[in-house]
Order: sequence, then structure tokens, then C-alpha cells
Amino acid sequence: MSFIRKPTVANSRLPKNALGLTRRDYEGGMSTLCAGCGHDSITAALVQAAWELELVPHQVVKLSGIGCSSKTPAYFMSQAHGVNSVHGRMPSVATGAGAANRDLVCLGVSGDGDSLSIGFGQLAHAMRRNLNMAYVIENNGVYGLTKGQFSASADVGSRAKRGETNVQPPIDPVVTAIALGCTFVARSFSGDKQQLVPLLKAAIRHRGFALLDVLSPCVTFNDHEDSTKSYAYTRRYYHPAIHADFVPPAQDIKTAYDHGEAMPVELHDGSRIVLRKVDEGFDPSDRARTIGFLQDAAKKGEVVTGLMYIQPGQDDLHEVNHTVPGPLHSQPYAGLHPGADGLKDLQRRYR
Amino acid sequence: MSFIRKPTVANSRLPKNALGLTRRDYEGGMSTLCAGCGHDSITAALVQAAWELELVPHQVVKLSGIGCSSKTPAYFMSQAHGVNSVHGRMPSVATGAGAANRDLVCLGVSGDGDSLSIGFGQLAHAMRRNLNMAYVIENNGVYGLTKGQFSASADVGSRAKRGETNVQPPIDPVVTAIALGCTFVARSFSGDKQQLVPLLKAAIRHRGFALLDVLSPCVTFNDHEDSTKSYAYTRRYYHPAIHADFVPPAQDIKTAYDHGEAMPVELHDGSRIVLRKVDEGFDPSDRARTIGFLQDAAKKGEVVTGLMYIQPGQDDLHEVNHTVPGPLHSQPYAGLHPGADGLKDLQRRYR
Amino acid sequence: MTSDHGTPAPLETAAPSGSRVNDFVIKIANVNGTGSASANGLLMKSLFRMGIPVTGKNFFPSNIQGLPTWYEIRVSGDGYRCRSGQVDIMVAMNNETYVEDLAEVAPGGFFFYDATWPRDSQLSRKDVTILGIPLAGMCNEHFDQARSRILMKNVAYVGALAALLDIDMAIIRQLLNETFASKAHLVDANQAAIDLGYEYAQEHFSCPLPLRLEAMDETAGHIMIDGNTAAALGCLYAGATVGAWYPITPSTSLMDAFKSYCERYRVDPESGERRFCIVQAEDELSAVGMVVGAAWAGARAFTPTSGPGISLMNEFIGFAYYTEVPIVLIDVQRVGPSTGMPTRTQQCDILSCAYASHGDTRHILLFPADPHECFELAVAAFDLAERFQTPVMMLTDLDIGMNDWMVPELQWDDGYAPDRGKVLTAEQLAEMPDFHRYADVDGDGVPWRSLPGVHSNGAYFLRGSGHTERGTYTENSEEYQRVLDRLEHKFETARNVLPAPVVETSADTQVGIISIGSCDGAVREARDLLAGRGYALNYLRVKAFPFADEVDAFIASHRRIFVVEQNRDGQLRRLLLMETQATRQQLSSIRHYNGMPISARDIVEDIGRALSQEVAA
Amino acid sequence: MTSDHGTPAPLETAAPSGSRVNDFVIKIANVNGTGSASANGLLMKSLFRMGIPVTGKNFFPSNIQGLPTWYEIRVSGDGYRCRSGQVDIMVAMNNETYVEDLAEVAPGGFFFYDATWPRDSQLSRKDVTILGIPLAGMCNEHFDQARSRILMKNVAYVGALAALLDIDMAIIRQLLNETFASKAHLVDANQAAIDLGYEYAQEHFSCPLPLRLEAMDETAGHIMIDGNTAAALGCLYAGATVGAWYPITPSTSLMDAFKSYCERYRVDPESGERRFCIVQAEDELSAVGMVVGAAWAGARAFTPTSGPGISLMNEFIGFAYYTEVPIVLIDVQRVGPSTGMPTRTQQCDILSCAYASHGDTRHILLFPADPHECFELAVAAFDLAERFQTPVMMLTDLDIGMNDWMVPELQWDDGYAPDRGKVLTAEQLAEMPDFHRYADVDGDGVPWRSLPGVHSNGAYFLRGSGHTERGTYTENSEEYQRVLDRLEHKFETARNVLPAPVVETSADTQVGIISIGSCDGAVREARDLLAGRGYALNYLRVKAFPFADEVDAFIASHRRIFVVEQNRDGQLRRLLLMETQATRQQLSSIRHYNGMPISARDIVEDIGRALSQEVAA
Ligand SMILES: Cc1ncc(C[n+]2csc(CCOP(=O)(O)OP(=O)(O)O)c2C)c(N)n1
Ligand SMILES: Cc1ncc(C[n+]2csc(CCOP(=O)(O)OP(=O)(O)O)c2C)c(N)n1
Ligand code: SF4
Ligand code: SF4
Ligand SMILES: [Mg+2]
Ligand SMILES: [Mg+2]
Repeated sequence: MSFIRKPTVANSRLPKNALGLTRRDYEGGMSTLCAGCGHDSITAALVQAAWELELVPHQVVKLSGIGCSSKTPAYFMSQAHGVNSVHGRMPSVATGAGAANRDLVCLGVSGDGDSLSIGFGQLAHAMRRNLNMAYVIENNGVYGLTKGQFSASADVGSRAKRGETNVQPPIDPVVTAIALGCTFVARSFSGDKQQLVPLLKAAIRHRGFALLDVLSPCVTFNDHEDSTKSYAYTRRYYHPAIHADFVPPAQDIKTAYDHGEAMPVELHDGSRIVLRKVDEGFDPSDRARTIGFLQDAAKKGEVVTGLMYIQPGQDDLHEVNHTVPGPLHSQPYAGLHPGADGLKDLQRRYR
Repeated sequence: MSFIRKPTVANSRLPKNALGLTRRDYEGGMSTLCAGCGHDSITAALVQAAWELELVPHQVVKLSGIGCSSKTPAYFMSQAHGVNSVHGRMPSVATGAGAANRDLVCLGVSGDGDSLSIGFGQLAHAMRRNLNMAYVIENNGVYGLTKGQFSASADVGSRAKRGETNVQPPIDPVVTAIALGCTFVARSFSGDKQQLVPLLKAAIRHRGFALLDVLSPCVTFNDHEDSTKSYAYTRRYYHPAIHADFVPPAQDIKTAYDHGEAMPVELHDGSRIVLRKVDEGFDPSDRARTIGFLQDAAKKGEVVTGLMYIQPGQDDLHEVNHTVPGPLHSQPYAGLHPGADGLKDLQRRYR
Repeated sequence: MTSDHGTPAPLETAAPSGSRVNDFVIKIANVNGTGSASANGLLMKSLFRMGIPVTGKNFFPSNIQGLPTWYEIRVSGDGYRCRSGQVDIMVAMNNETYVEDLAEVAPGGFFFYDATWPRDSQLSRKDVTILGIPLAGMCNEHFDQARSRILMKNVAYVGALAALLDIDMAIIRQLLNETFASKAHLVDANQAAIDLGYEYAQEHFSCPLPLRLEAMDETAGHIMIDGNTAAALGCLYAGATVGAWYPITPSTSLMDAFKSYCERYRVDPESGERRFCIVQAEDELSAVGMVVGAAWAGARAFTPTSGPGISLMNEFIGFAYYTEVPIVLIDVQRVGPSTGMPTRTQQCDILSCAYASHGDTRHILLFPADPHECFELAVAAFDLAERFQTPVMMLTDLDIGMNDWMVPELQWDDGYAPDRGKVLTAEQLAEMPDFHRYADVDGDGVPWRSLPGVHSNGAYFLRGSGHTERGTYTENSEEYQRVLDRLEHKFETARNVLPAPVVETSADTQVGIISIGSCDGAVREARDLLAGRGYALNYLRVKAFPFADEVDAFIASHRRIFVVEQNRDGQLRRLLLMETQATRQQLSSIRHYNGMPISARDIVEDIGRALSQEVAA
Repeated sequence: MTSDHGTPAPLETAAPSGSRVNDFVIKIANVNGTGSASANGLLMKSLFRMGIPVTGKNFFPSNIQGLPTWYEIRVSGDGYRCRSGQVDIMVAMNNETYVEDLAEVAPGGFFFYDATWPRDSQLSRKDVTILGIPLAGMCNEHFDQARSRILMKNVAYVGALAALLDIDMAIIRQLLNETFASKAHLVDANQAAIDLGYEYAQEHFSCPLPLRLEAMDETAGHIMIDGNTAAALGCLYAGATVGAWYPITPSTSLMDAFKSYCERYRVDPESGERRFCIVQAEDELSAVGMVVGAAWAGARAFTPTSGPGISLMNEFIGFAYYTEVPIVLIDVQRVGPSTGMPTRTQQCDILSCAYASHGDTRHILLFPADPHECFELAVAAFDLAERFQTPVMMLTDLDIGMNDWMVPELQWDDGYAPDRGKVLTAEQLAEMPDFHRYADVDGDGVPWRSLPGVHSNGAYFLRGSGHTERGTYTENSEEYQRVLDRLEHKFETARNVLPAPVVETSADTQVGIISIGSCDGAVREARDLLAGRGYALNYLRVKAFPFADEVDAFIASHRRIFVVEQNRDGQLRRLLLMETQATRQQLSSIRHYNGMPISARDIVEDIGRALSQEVAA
């Protein structure tokens, strides 16, 4: 076989991370989304988070389903492998990839339609398996790519661009995830990079399933008045309940937090998430209270954000399975079967 | 066409309900389930409830998916139409039947595998639409018909007959239903007919989606020691949190309840569910607290039963849609289209 | 003269082909999300109103905003409805695609662009006349809101074309009045934009161009409509009351149209009560499940979808086949496999629909060729589904479904009553204590059915597992086989009751064409062109599967048959090989599957070559 | 003498057929959930150990306990493996089915029942010898626990048959020792039950019967194994490390076997670390999605399923085809359509697998005929999937998958190394800054692939939407078509590399049989029987799709071909019509689809009639 070589351009002047990579090395193809689409801001936050975490690009796999949101993995980390699965079935593909190679950093990006309508069953079961992945829902309350029908996350009373008003109760991915026993559940907003980047880093580092519901307005079909998923509405009712900062293993918390009562949560690799409550009526380790807190807020139409629930140390799919370290495809073939003698031997019982 | 007549036998001596029907008129074909299977007790309770509610058999539709549990609609009300849908997709068939004919009394019977594994997405969305139906999960923690694999409701630490122990957190249909906004959520036990029959009656009369999770031991594959879904375990950790009685419109509560603090909940047709708390730390109108209550109980391994949550008066699918009364197929055809003139007329804009 | 914009173009030199009236192609290159759709609609409608046959084809990206999009209008006095395969006038509004757009223009054609910005010198082509108009410039001067500047730029080129092609300005005015009926200010704004373009063109170019229009009377009794809207009207007139769906391009607009017509004609003015129920499902498995439930309960129910949806519906399709529930599916085909190209057209689901689902299953398929047939066959689909108690799938495609076609006005016979098939009434059931749901009482393979809620004698258990003629569960070989064999018998009964194929055996020849659906226009034009070359070909277009006897008759009477279809694997040809007497030698395959609607050229070349070789040999 | 149990039966009169050695059928009628399986296994194994070829077929209900179940053992010294189509000895342990069971016995046969309860007089049949033994009675006397009374009743009839048929008691003893190795008390209990039956028979009947056994040496080098276990071993030896599944009869035991073999051979004794990962998915859509993800990530991955699962997997199968991910599916076919009869056998998914998914898709299929081929072809499936980067489906059926077949011992060549196909190493990728995932660099239509986590130069985007040879998104007609055409080319490349058909053209005749999978045994016996009647037929059994050239060659050289298959619609025949030069006239269809495994008789009658008519005509 033979392929054509193409020169690669190095951009020397930009700041580099420990791997010697610049932010640009974490970028991807040109976005084809609408100008102002919330999804593009999340893409930018992902680039930032990956660069700061010093992820080795080709160790990362980006997975998505179908939708405007699901297109975004093509717009960051072009040096990472990616999958645009079929609509709503990305969790199963991620499960398979994760099962085959536990060393991969598994990053899922999906939409509210892809995850809560057609994909709800698979999402729930991936959580149940505590698959080791970060799963971002770019939540805009509509099906963008098919031109603005309500999705399962549309709020009661929200009006569609075509005029009709939604009357069905929404599926709140955060409440549902907590109820389903997901071990890391957070909500954020595409417009709040300060909050989003550290949450993304924590989600990626959390061992187990990390769900991150990110409100991400659809400027074309759901950013008008009477929409509860517009930029205006989200900013207006925005309510950060808790600050979460991600601190890598090396760094010392003291230096990071001189003041304010900080609750550090230690992750499997020694890194920590440092939480600082804004809201007292709230405890990210108490499922039921958090659900109550969220449902009360929802009644007031508030958009509560932050790290809503975390339970580190729960076995993930491979810890449960006691899988050998490393990718399964690199297991020596000889160790996978007992050979000709073994075959002769085991057939005795069939005689 | 021509069909052969077959004489019908009347059983005169048995007690009759207002329709002049005996319990036997609500029975069905002979069960082919294992002797002692919990499902058969639920079938008996369904016969009792239907007879007491004086349901007109042919106004009832029985729907199920695939599984031992899903076979049971063949074992009661042989004068009612039934559907054995494909595995896990009964909620959509029920939605269609309900959409077509709002007069039908829609009764779903399914299993934990059918509802929480393959069928979880459809179940969640049927709840979201507040489809007017009673949905019974005959929950035994395993796939009975395929010989005992763990289902999504298997508890952590429960041991399978073949030896392996479940480590994945279960999907608790009650907690999940409450989190998803289901308007009637209850749990019971196949072995407690006293509790089960009134709950079934209330579920059937509730307008909207009523989920009834009924623990129903699988004597063949999940009734051994170290199973948390066995008769022994369930009886041992059985914890009725609240009594619910169903009172038809006519009857007066006073007479029904001379003593004990009773909280009547009025349903759309004037009938009531009368609740009497056993457990103080509990309020069936507070979602979050109930979830907390259930999760604490779950930690202790308790099996909490009763009417866990109810929210009457929420619009069902047809109230939302403002559908005309009666079956849609009985709408006069003339009212469905503007005729030849209308067609001429409406085509002007295509010129 | 130079081909810089401004000075009149020496049309003689650059347009060797000379003058052509009512027979050319205009293609507008634009950026999606800029509202070019309404401008293009205005342009096409005005030609249609001038009595000149037109077709418009929209080539848009699977994205919402900012990518290249094209609209192709074929003007054909002879009434040809397919793509001609060449572009005579390119209206280039997207400088991203200037180069490819210019390359596409046929020699002697015209390239018309927005000259507000200096044009890239690479653009010049000797054999193409290049006309520049500073559209953006003019609109920016004249309008002040950003949005209207973008929109009006598009309206302005319509004005320019009006001058260049000699479009009746009164008609344009009239259309603006109708479109913006209530909003007078919009009428004025649009008219202003029209005038800007019109006057500039009149001033700077020698109008009209040698390619021009002349009013005719060829569109009377016709309408311009897309297939999804027509199919939706079919569902409305068929009396479908339950629609379940999950959005998917290119079928989405079908349910949108059905919904708006229902809201117009089926809502009680006083009570506001609705005589329909449309459910947006969470996915296609659920959508088809709802249709099964609704149809079983007695309502006429349907779901529109596209390829991926059909794949997801497979299990339920087999269930409905075996349990004999009359469901209607409409597959607006798009380019496969998998997600494929959602905004491009193909006929690639023929095989997967014919045998959808595991086990021994075969299904009734209907193949409309244009929006007019979408209407007729949609109505037929419900009658056939209920008459034969089985799934009926209507296969259209993106080209039919989403493009505007000129078709004869839709007709309706008020004498029509839905054929509900063999449904037992309460009275009949009362007389029938021993109802057999799955028995062949009439010898035609079609059993009688009962609806829930009607009578307890009609109660039976609908099950996808093995069942007897009574509908009871069985694992008995004979009981199982009796029902399965009847299903095959039923399918045979349907064969010659389905919409008949369209046969044109005028010519006395042994050579013919068999085709399907949206290929029709291209095949018709190809036959004329081939006739011109001395090759007369007969023609059969299948309208339904299973194939009627006429199809076998046609095959039997032709030595050689070209099977024209829009997919890679020759799916119609495969189906013919399996289900008719045709031999491989007889059937040559002409396949076009790049996502663009097939044109006469795609056919003529291949057939011409094949036949000339025959002669040679 | 009377045929009441007790007094010896006058075998001459009732058994006109006279004595037959090693050539008859024993059928045991029982109730499921009573542990008859182990007794039947014991019986069959002992015959096998006597060196006599046997096959056992289990006919069980789709329920867990209390319904009728049958086990049929064919003893065939000539080594025929299919059902003979008649029953010579009926062991009737289920009084619910006495009547039909008696009716099934061939004239001159024996009906052996539990005479603990007085027998219904209707049972007597002049041409059948009826033997009664009070099995339950004896066991109730001898054993005290309720459960062991039920179990031992079954073991006891094995003892009785040992006497009646002359089974080597030493072998039975030996088998009991092996089975209950550690639990001596069980050995004794079972032996006691054996003796009860044995002695009673010896006492009351003139043993052995004219239908009896004689030791031979025809089973050396063979094993008795079911196809699901053999296929699981194939997956183990192929080095599959990820298995995803959702339980469904009759495929469930395949993953059970794979799991237990992995636990035996792939768990590190010290660390307990496991060199495999099996995931029980929530449904089949998820199971196949996991396999796609795992295969894309580089592991050999598979999912076993049955018809309904295939229907649900349709969308992902098309995705894997178009994105070129090497996945392996094993479809253990059962009776369709829909849920059908889950515990009965058919070959009814051939067409739906060949063209699974919407759009232009075609897939590689493998058709094993017995457990031995399940092992071989399972290994081949993974090599082919990776070599051609496409889904490979192995189609077995319930008969092969769940019944015990006598087949040659499985062989393994330690020289085997998995063929991973064109996978680029980190080193190769380092040299390759411009990797094209979907380009045909070698001219065979098979592109090179890269695995995630290996090298950033190998990074590409796997997408089911239109893509270029580089894997980038496209809506461009030419770029799209280039990839689609290469896929067709790749499929052609595979054609003659797949497992070759089995061809037996011994006879010098123009008449032949083409068949598939588990029909093989019946076809072989049918050929012998027909030869006996003077009809010699050649034979070709397809082992893979797309069909190799040999298939066309066979078709070309035969005037008339009978296509034998187990489905209603003649799916193999349809596939041959589409994919070979065969004409309809050439291919006569022999279809058996009532859920019971096909027998030679089902074939001989039809072919015999057809050929005699030929002669007549
Ligand atoms: C099986 C299938 N059904 C339907 C579609 C059409 N479709 C594409 S994207 C989409 C919804 C996407 O919504 P969401 O996940 O919220 O993404 P967004 O565009 O809003 O970011 C749908 C219905 C499809 N591609 N595949
Ligand atoms: C599509 C499909 N997949 C798998 C099966 C096999 N199957 C039948 S029932 C069943 C599980 C039933 O479990 P549950 O719903 O809990 O019912 P139970 O038997 O425990 O009462 C499965 C996996 C099927 N029938 N269809
Ligand atoms: S349609 Fe909405 S979601 Fe899609 S790209 Fe545009 S703004 Fe974003
Ligand atoms: S297997 Fe279990 S669930 Fe099924 S019938 Fe028997 S006891 Fe009931
Ligand atoms: Mg969305
Ligand atoms: Mg269960």
C-alpha cells in the first residue's frame, strides 16, 4: 500500500502543556453549526479541559450519536479517534469500546434528543454499569438537526418557535441520573466556561460514569421569548449551587484554596475535586435531598448548576469484571485458548 | 362466511357483581407457569379486582410483552381483548390503542426484564405522556422464561441459582417512576392479596399512568437462599408503609372508616383512595421525601410497599390533545376531510 | 466586450447555441439559512403562472445554516419533469462555490453573480457569458435592517432574471400580494428589491437573453406541490385518525403537513375537540408500535419515516404481518446505507421493505412516481392494509417528497367510502360464540377480525408467537403451518388487486424498459430521445409489489429489458428475478445512485450504447 | 396373550417387521421440569459408548415446567443423522399425551408406559406391542424424598430399556461413575433405579426385543456435542475477547458455554484477572452496538442471537457494513415470523440476513451443517470479518445449536494465528501522516484500518453518514459513490475466499440437489434412498454467501435442481435466483417448515414424485 505524505505545520509560539502540545493540537475540524450555537462553546471548553488535563490525544475516543450536538466531536481533538454512531445508541458503542480497551479515555457528546428520547434506555443502562466515561448532554430542549421539534427535556410551558406550547413534563437528566445511581452527576451552561471547564475535567477524571448535562441554547429553533432554554432565560434564572474545582494529584489544595470552607473529594488517581457550597440547603452526597432541592428549584423555574452528586470509589465495569490491565486486543493469543492438547482433553466429556 | 356455534355454560350458583358476572367470568385460560409462581397469585388478584370494579370485560384491553409474566394476560378475563406484543415494546402498543380508543380500560402486565431492561425507554416515555393505563410489573429480579439470568431489578449481593452474585445497582422502578414524574406509583407483593387488590383497583381507576411494581418470586430460578427476591426474603423484610383502600363513588367514607386517621384522595370519577399511614416518616405527595424514604429503606434491605406517590388531576394524553370523546374509529368519515370541494379549494395555494 | 459586469455582453459570440425559448435550466447557488427558498419559490411560481411547465429541485446540506445549497429550475415547454442534466443559467450567490458553479454551466450558457465584491479573475470562461450585478451593494444602500438586506438580495436576483428572461412583472406583483396578503409593507419591500434587480439588468444588459420565456397555456389544471404534502392529504382523505412518528429527514414535512391539515379540518370550532391524535414518539420502534396498537384498536393509523426508521421497525413489521394488523408505513427514501446522505435521494430500500423482518415475511409495497400518485396511493394504502390485514408500505423518496412537482390537480370522488375490510360488527359477533380470528372462512386467505371494545365474542389474543386459527397459542406443527400457509395464500390474493403497473407498449418492439417511482420522468424523456435515435422502447412502470400478472406478461413479450432504478444493487431487478419469470439475460441493469435525481442522460447513454452494440454484434 | 403389562408379549404377532438391529427410533414422552434430560442423556451416551451411531433430538415447549416434552433417539448403524420420520419404541411417561404418543408408533412398534396407574383401555392398538412397567410405583417404594422419586422414575426406564434393548450395563455403570464422580450416594441411587427397571423388564418380558442393539465400532474418533457449545469453542479458539448478548432461545446456551470456557481457560490463577469481558446487554440493539464498539476498538467481538434479535440489529448491521467494522453475529435460527415458535427449528432468516438493513447492503453469511462445522466456521467468521472489515453472520438453527450430534472430534492446529487483516501498526502509522481509512490502496477493495489508542496519525472519524476515502464527511456525489463502489468490489473479492461449498457429483446425471445447513443429514439419506429407487442425484451444499463460482458451475451443469431448505418462502432458492445464473425452471423448491427437523422422507416423497412425473411425461 502507499499513502501520500502531507507536511504538518507546527505552531511554536502558543503556550504548551506538559506534553508539549498547544491548545490548537486539541482542536478539530471547522464547525458547521449555526453561528452562536451553544454547542460550539462547549467544544471550546472541551478543548480547554483536554489541554489542561494533558490528555494524550490518540488515547482519547470521542463518541456521539446523531444530531447537531453529535456532530461536535468532529470539531475538537482531530488527533483522537471518533465515532458518530447511529442515533441514540452511542452508549452501547462506548460500552463496547470501553470493554475492549480500558486504557482509552472515553468521552461521549450527545444531545437531549439523542440521549433522552431514542437513547434513554441505553443511557440508563450505561450508568447502571458504571461504565468509565464522561458523557456530555448538549441540552437545548429541541431536536435541532430536524428543525426544532420538542425533545424530552422541553420544559412545561416552553413555547416552540412554530407556536405550540409543551405540556409534557420534561425528563430531567440530572434528577433521573441520581435516581438511577449514576456516580457523578453535574449540570452546567455552555455560557459559563469558568464553571464548565473544571466540571469537564472532573468528569473525565472520575472513574465510572460521569453525566454532565450542559444547557446549550439552540439559537435557530429555541432561543426566542417564551423558550425556557434560551440564553436569556438561562442567564436570568441561573443558579450555581456549588463550585467545583479540579485539582490534579501533584498540586496542593492549601495553595489552591487559601480561604472559604472547601470540601475536597479525592478521586482514584489522587486528584481531587474541591467543592465550595454556594447554597446551604444542599449536599452533593445525599441523593434524596439533592433531588428534593432540584425539584423545588425546578418549580421556581430555577436552573440549578454545579456538581450535583458524586460517589467516588464505586467499581466500574472492569473492576466488577476483574479484567486484566491493558487493551484486550493486545492480550497474547496463546493465553486465550488451551491449544490442540487442551481441545483433545476437554472433548473427553463429550464422549 | 360461517363459524361453528359452541354452547356457553352458565355458572349460576356463584356470587355475581352488578353486571351479573361471577368471578369465573373474569378468569382466563389455564396457567402454564410453574406451580407456585408469584405471577399466578397476581393473576388471581387481577381477577378479584376486575370483578369488584365491575369492569365490562370487552371494554378492557390486556397488554403485555414477552416473558413468563407477559403470558399471564392469557390467564385472566378471556372475554377481554389482549395483546402479547414483542419483547419490551408493550408501552408503545398500549399508547397506540389508548390513542385510538380512549374508552378502553387499558391494563398492562409485564416483567422486570420486559420493562426495565429492553423496555425501559418505552416505559419511561409512556409515563411521561401520562397515558391512561394501569401498568403492573411482575418483578422477580430475573428473566424467568430464558432460565434465570439477572434482570435490571436484581439487587446488589443477590445470588443467582447458578452461583454468581449480582454487583450492579438495581433499577428501582418505583424510585425511577417517581423521579420521572409518574402520577401514580405503588409497590406490593404477590403474596399479599389484601394489599394488592385495592392497589390494583386504585391503579385501574386512576386517570393517567399508574405504575404498580409487584414483587413476584420466581420459584424456579430465584427463590433460593441468598436471593433477595425470594418468598422468604420478601416476607422477612416486608414493610408496608401505608395502607391504601379503594372506595367507589357511591360509597361513603365514614361508613368505610369509622376509626384511624384516614386521608382520602379523590379521583376524577368521584371514587377515592383512602390512605392510612403506617409509617410517619412518609408522605405520598412529596416526591423527594418518598425517594429518600425508599433509598434509606433499600439500604436496610427493607421491602417498602404501599401507594408510594399519587398526583391525581394531571392531564392524560387525551386531555392534553383535546381529543373528541369516544373511539376515533367511530368518528363519522365525513367529519375527517373537506370533500371534493374542499380539495379543489385548498389546492389554490399550490397554483 | 469584456465579461466584466456592467457593460452589455456580446451575446452572439458567447452564446453559439443561439436563442432558446421555454427550454433551459436555471440553477441558483446560495448559502442555506439565508431565506433563498422564498425567492426561488417566487421565481418558479411566476413561470408556472405564465403557463410554462417547470420543475424545481432543491439540493440542500444536512445542516441548518451556512453551507452551500442549490436550487435547480428546469423550464420545459415540452413538459419534461426530470433534470435535463445541464445548466444554462447559473445564479451564483455563494462565492464559496463560484468555481464549481461556473464549471457546471453548459457552453453558451450564462453565469450571473453578485458583483458587489470584485470577482476572482479565475472565473472567466470563454464559452460562458458572465454577468455581474452588485446585488448586495444595491440592497445595502436601499434597506437598513441587516436581516432584510440578506433576504432582499435574493429577491433582487428574481427581479434581474425577470428582465433577462422576460418574466411577466404583473404576475410577480400578484404573487407578492398573495404571499404577503396582510403585510403590505412586505409587499412593498419585496417589490422594491424586484425593481432594483429588474432596472439594473435593463440598464446594463441587452434584455432579454437569447434564452428566454414566452407565456404558454401548458399549466392549466395543474398544481405545484411536493410529495410529502400530497401524501399527507392522502392520509387525511383516507380518514387516518392516528399518526405516530419520530422526526427524520426527508419524511418530517409529511407529518407536519398532516398535522396542519388536521388542525384546519378536524377541530370542532366550538369545543375545540380534535378528531385525530398525533403522537411524537421517542423513536421509530415506538412509533410503529403505536401504529400497531392503534390499528389493532380500529383506527386507521400510519407512520412516515425513512431508511433508518425502517430498519428499526423491522421487528414490529414482522409482528404486524404475522398477527395481521393493518398498518401503513410511508418510507420517504434517502441515500443509504446507514445514516448515508440524509438530504440526497435514492431508491435503496426496495429489498429491505419487501422482506422486512426475520422469518418468512413478504409485504405489500406501493411505488408512487410523483406527488399526484402520493395522494392516490396513500389513500389506497389504507384500503389495502385493512382489506388484507397486513402492513402496507408506500415507498417514495426525497426527490418526490421534498421537491415541488408540477402535477395534475388532485381529484376526489365524494362517493368514496373507506374499505375497512372484513371487520365484524357487534351484531355479527353476538351471533358468533365461536369466532375464529385466523381462519380462512371465505377461501381467499383473508380472515375476519374483531375490534376491542365491540363485543366479548370477538375477544381474542393478538400474539406474535405460534397461534392456531382461533388465535390460541400453539406449538403444534400442523396448527402453526395452517396459519402460515394461509398468509401466503392471502398474499397471492392481493397480487392482482393492487394498483396496476403503467404499461406503454405502443412501439412494435422486443425491447423495453421497466422502472419504478421517481425515475418515471427521466425514463419518459429518455424514450423520446432514444426514439429520436431510432430506438423505440416499450415501457412498464411497477406501481406495486407483489407484481401483477401484467408484469410477467410484459417480461414474456420482450427479448431485452432495461431495468432503470436509483440504487447500487439493482434491487428492483433482483426482485423481478425472484418474483417473475424474468431471466438474468433478459434484464439489463441501469443504476444511478449518486444521490442526485436521475436525468434522461443517465439512461440514454447506457441504453444507447447497449443497443448499438447489439446492432454491431 | 393380552398386551396387559406383566405377561410376556407375543412379539411375533405384534412385530411383523421382525428383528432389527441398531436401526430404530426410541422416543421418550415426558413432562418438562422433571429432570428427564439427564436420563435421556444417560441412555444416548450408553448407546454411543457401545460404538453405535446415534442422534438425539429434543422437542421441548417454550415454558419452564409442566408441559409435554419429547426426546427422540435415532439408532442408526449406517450412521444416518437425521430424523427417520418414524417411531419404533415410544417410552410414554406423560399420560397427558398417551393417545397421540401411541398413535405415532409405527406398526410393529412398541409402546412402553408407566403402569403404576391403570391404563386407559383406549390405548390398545393391535399392531403395537404395549408394555407396562409400574415405574412410579417401584420408585415410590424404593426412594423416600419426593424429588428423587420423580427423578429416579426416569432413570428407571433407562434400566428397563437396557434389558429390552440389550444395553451394556457396564457402560451405564461407568457413565454413572463419571457423571456423579464425587457424589457416591448419587451413583448408588441411580444404579438402584437402573436395576429396578432392568430387573422388572427381565422378569416380565422376553428380553431382548426384536429391535435391539449390538455393539459396533462406529463412534470411535467422534463426540456427541451440541452446536452452541461447539460454536462457543470456536469463539474461544478464535481469540474473541468481548462478547455482548441478550438472552434469547435458542442462542442462550452459546454464551453460557463461552462464559464457562473463558472462566476455565482465561482467568489468571493468582490474580484472578480475566482475559475477556462478557456484557449482558439490555437488549439486542445494545448488544450489537457493544460488539461494534469493541471491534472498532480492536477486540474480536461477537453476539449470539436469534431472529427477533437480527431484526432489532438491522440498523447497526448497516452501520457496520458502511463503516467497515468487523463484527461477528451468530444467528441460531428458530421458527418465525415474529416470536414464532421459540423452541422449534427453521432456516427462515437467510434473506433477512443476506440484505440486512436499509440501503444497499449485502453481507457475508456462513452456513454450518452440524456442530463440527459450527466450531470451524466460528473461527473462520472472525478471520473473514477482520480480513474484509465487514459484518459476518453465521447462521445455525435450533436443531444444530441445541441438540446433541455425533460428529468427528474437533481438531486444532497449533500453527493457527488469527488473521487480523489490514491493521496498521504504530510504526506504520508513524510513517503515514496522511492515512486514508477508506481508500482502495491495494486494488482488492479492502482498505487499511487503524485502532484507537495506537497512533495519532491513525485517528479518523467512524461515521455512518456519507464519507470520503479519508473518512471525512461528504455530501459530494462522486466522493460518496467512490466508497460505495469499493464496498461492492470488496464483496466480490470475498466471494471466492469464503468456505467452499461441499460438492458431490459422483453420479453421472443432470439432476441435482442444492441444500443448506442442517438439511444435510436428511439430504444424504434421501440421496441413498432415491438411488435405491434408481434416481441418482448430485449434491451441492452451500457453506457461504456470496456464492462461490462452484455454485454457478454446479448449476450450469445440471438440467434440474431441487433446492431443499427449511422455510416457507424458499429463501435459498430466491437467493440463488438473484445471485447466480440459475433460472426458475431449473430450480424446484422442496420446503419443510413445520418446526420439526427435516427427515429424509420429507425429501424423498417430493423428489420421487417429481422425477417419476418427468419419466411419465
Ligand atoms: C434512527 C433515526 N431516527 C431519526 C433520525 C433523525 N434525527 C437526526 S438528529 C435527530 C434529533 C437530534 O436532537 P438532539 O439529540 O437534541 O441534537 P441537537 O440537534 O438538538 O443538538 C433526529 C430525530 C436519525 N438520524 N436516525
Ligand atoms: C427481541 C427479543 N429478545 C429476547 C427475547 C427472549 N426473552 C423472552 S422473555 C425474556 C425475559 C423475560 O424476563 P421478564 O420480563 O422479567 O419476565 P419473567 O419471565 O421473569 O416473568 C427474554 C430475554 C425475546 N423474546 N425477544
Ligand atoms: S440548529 Fe440549533 S442546535 Fe443545530 S447548529 Fe443550529 S443552533 Fe445549534
Ligand atoms: S420460571 Fe419463574 S417466572 Fe417463569 S413461570 Fe416458572 S416460576 Fe414463574
Ligand atoms: Mg437537542
Ligand atoms: Mg422477571
